[in-house]
Amino acid sequence: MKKIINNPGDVVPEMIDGLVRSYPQIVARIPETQAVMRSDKESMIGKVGIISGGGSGHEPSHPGFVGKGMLSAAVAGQVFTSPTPDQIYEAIKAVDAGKGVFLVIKNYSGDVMNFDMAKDMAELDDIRVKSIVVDDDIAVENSLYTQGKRGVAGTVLIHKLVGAAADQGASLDEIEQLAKEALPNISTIAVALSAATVPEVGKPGFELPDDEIEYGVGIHSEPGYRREKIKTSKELVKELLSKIDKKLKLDVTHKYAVLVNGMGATPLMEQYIFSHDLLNQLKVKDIEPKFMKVGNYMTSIDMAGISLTIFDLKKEKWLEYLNYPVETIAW
Amino acid sequence: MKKIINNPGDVVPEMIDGLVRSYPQIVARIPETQAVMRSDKESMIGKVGIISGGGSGHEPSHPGFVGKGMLSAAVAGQVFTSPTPDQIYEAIKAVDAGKGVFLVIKNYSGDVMNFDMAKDMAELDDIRVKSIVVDDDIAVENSLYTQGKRGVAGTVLIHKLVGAAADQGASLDEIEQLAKEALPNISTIAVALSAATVPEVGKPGFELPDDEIEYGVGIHSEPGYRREKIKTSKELVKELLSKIDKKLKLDVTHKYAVLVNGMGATPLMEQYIFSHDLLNQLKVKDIEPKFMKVGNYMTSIDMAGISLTIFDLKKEKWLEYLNYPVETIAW
Amino acid sequence: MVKEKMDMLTVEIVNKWMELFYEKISEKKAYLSELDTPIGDGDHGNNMMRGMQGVKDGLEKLENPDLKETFKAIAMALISKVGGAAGPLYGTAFLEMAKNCEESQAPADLFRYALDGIKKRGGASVGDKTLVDVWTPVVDNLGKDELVVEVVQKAAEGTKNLVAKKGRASYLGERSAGHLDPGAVSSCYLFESFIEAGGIK
Amino acid sequence: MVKEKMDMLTVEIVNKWMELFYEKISEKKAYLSELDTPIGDGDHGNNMMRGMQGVKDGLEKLENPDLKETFKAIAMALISKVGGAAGPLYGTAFLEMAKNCEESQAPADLFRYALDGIKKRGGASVGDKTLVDVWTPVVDNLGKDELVVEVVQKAAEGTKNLVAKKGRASYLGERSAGHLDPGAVSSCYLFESFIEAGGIK
Ligand SMILES: Nc1ncnc2c1ncn2[C@@H]1O[C@H](COP(=O)(O)OP(=O)(O)O)[C@@H](O)[C@H]1O
Ligand SMILES: Nc1ncnc2c1ncn2[C@@H]1O[C@H](COP(=O)(O)OP(=O)(O)O)[C@@H](O)[C@H]1O
Ligand SMILES: [Mg+2]
Ligand SMILES: [Mg+2]
Ligand SMILES: [Mg+2]
Ligand SMILES: [Mg+2]
Repeated sequence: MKKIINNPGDVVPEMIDGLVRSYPQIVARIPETQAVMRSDKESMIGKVGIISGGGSGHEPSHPGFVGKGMLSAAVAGQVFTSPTPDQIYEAIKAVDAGKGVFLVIKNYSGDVMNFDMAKDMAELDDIRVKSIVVDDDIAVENSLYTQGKRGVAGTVLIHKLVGAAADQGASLDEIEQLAKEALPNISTIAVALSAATVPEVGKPGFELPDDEIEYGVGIHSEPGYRREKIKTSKELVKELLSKIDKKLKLDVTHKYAVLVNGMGATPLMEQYIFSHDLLNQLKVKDIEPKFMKVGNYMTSIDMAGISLTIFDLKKEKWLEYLNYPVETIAW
Repeated sequence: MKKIINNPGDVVPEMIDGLVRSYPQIVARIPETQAVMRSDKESMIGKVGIISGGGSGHEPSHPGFVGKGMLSAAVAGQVFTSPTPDQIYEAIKAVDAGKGVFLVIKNYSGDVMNFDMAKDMAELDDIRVKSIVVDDDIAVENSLYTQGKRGVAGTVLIHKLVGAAADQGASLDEIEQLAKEALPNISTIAVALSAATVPEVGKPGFELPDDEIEYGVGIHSEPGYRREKIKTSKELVKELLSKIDKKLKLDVTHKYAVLVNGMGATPLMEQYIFSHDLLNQLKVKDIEPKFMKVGNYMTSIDMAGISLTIFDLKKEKWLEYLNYPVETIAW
Repeated sequence: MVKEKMDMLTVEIVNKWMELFYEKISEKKAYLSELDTPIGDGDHGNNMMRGMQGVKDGLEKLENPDLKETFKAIAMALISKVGGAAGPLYGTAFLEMAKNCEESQAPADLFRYALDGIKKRGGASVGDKTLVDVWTPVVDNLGKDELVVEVVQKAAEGTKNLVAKKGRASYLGERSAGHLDPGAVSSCYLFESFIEAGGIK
Repeated sequence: MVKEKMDMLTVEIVNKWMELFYEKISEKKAYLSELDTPIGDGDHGNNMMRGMQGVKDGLEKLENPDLKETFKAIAMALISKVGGAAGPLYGTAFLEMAKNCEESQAPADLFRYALDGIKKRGGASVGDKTLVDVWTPVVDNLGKDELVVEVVQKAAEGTKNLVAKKGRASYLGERSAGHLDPGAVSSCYLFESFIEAGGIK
């Protein structure tokens, strides 16, 4: 493992410290926590608070999306480990402006349980808390009998929607409604060229031979659904797009938003080439995205790979929310 | 080599295509070239045009900085290869609004010669063209008898300055003056954990053993000044900062801007930890940057490493230019 | 009668238990993370170590605590230090023991409350390849006064052939079979430590 | 007298020359990029190949060109296809030949104009470890009617021990010594092809 770090155990506090001190005009640390909130506190007055978070290692998620128009706060756990309820609870208290707080949770046992415990704690203080459990990763089949699908890059689009709605004065119930309605229209799927190395572990989550890739991996190097010889960008796009098409039934009469997301070690060069092939293959279906972003939004430390998220914009309002201006480090 | 690409020879055109089609609201391709310009042509009326460019492989540089308030156009060469004069000439013609065009060139033989040839061509059309040759990399000693220092991440700060000035209506001469004055106050130095792999070459520019790093590498995997066993982030910062201190003579009475730049494969996690250590070590000198950015701005394909740029803000105006709003993909 | 008396948990036993569990986790930290690698995210050992360091520090700070305070300190340390899935689960277990230890100090009773809390928090049932697969036979056997180390170890080993239905391992579907569940193994250490600490006669 | 006549460049010779150079570059592309790796950025072979593909395509498009049109097509292809440092340098060389070939068709004269253009464009002098170190002895020897393949090859090999003062290799300082200069080697191929094409008797 070759990384620019100090003690592997200090990765999270040092990273959060570096982030808030580099961008003091946007974010501030919530005292004695690993959570950050907006520096512009006035932007939160009279608004529903929006909190996201989860294990670290997904930078710029989630602190990079804190700021006017998007998240009110983000809580960072240890690397790939959900934050603890006390931390989340502190963030809830810090951003509540009397209108309640909305939690964006990714569907992992740990996140769900820790955020739930924090919600219980906050409710004892009479703070209204609602939440959405994001499960946009279609690599894993949904099922009543299992944990269900994982929450991955599509989470960032949920942040954007609820953040814009909150900034425009939506109520807690309206925000919950918005998230619930939008979520089933967001699908993500990824391909990995290499796995992530957790600093405290010191070696990659799995080994991929020099000429192999894996479809359907998660953002914690959870193994995917198929391993194959490396393919061209065109063929990777074909595989991922066909999965999403199966789920969303892409249709020329609909409007779509697209997020092409680098996993950490994949350069923009490759992300743009992937986007080129994606746009070509969408064009065959006569589809041209109404909104698109390409870059590192929900990473997996130093994993090489890309995820593709498509969002079926069934409501005109959703596109407006995506385009709504924000003041964050990373959107 | 494991990359998300198609034919290695098609990397640049496909990447540029993906970029412009992903962000049509910001950039457009200049027909029949590998150059992109602002889609918002009105933003250029009556203003000096600002053009940058160079070999590809430094994404988001340079097309990611095209947009209102920053570059008017960017010209992309083959990977790590200066663009050709005909392409640069087309870009000059496309953005000239009668006020002249300013070229931001990085100090490499190829770039300097190709941009010079383009300048000659444009002058035949009576377009006034001026330029700056950026040489912020202090790893290589300057000398009258050699090529001199290289242009690296500090170039992005020059883009920002001249872009803001142009947007505010500065004349070609004023812009040249601004760039000339600012340049000697910008110093950059890098450390690499691994070298870049040019797609058409298929293997890294140099091999670094699993536990070694190299100080002073350039953005084309040019070897640096010293190879060592991997160090902690603190120690890397110490080495790089001492070099910059020697050059800029950091002084508590001055104001500074800082750019911590990831080289492509280095995750934000490490960049923020590096920033944490940097801010701590600056604090010992009682220095707190007035402006800071952390992220991938001037990359070297998939190289792992970080560069540190410090800019001595001798003029208040320079800080204003850095903070001036822009509409680009990547600033 | 004597037997029943000896089964009652005391602050001393719980302290000894946590001490031994701390040692076992220190020793097996890397192994637990390794178990968490093929079917998880490779952090279970680190998570538990962080938690047990917190428990150790938390218990040292207490002055003459009663059983409830002791359990509460353990629960709070686990909840606020472990994170991930294991934190809320182990934390809830000890929180339930704290809540109920004034009513009964019998491990059979307390561990049943704990197990109910774990199941409610995580929604897992027996056979889902989680720590529930260790806690359930432990509670059942304690009820029958039959708990021995072999039972605990057999329960943990039994997770190997299961297909995960909860937690990260569930994303692997059928491919999760053939690997021990890391949470089940850490729970095995918990009960081994408990027996070694003299928790049961 | 006869000798002098035979030394005059013709469209046929230049076409043959470019054909042979194209073949040599195709063959040595990987090697040239390899030379460019320790002291450059590993692209010289690819750059030259792109350029010579352009030259080939450009020349094929011409109908009954004269010498000037031929040189101009070569120059334009090199300038617009190669990029990097090599593009402007080789491009300038042929542009200078195009500009001056109506005045003289003697290689000794034309190559001197080309060399002057290269030096002006890039600012390099003899000993700076660039293609100038091959072009200079070529021009000198042509002037003395002595050019043979060995001179060209020796000149290219002579760059090995030099410390680079121009181009990317100069960033390496002393460490640039011990490696052949890729531009010098591609120029060596250029002149080998020239001689093989019957450019000189
Ligand atoms: N919903 C659940 N119910 C019961 N136990 C669970 C559940 N989810 C996970 N576990 C247990 O937690 C263990 C993993 O813990 P850990 O690795 O610390 O957390 P994470 O999975 O968040 O990284 C699993 O081995 C399993 O025993
Ligand atoms: N200023 C210069 N003057 C003359 N020749 C130069 C100069 N700079 C570079 N060269 C030549 O160019 C060659 C490198 O060409 P190439 O690799 O194609 O371009 P780049 O260095 O831009 O990647 C060097 O080997 C050297 O011979
Ligand atoms: Mg975890
Ligand atoms: Mg080059
Ligand atoms: Mg785990
Ligand atoms: Mg080169």
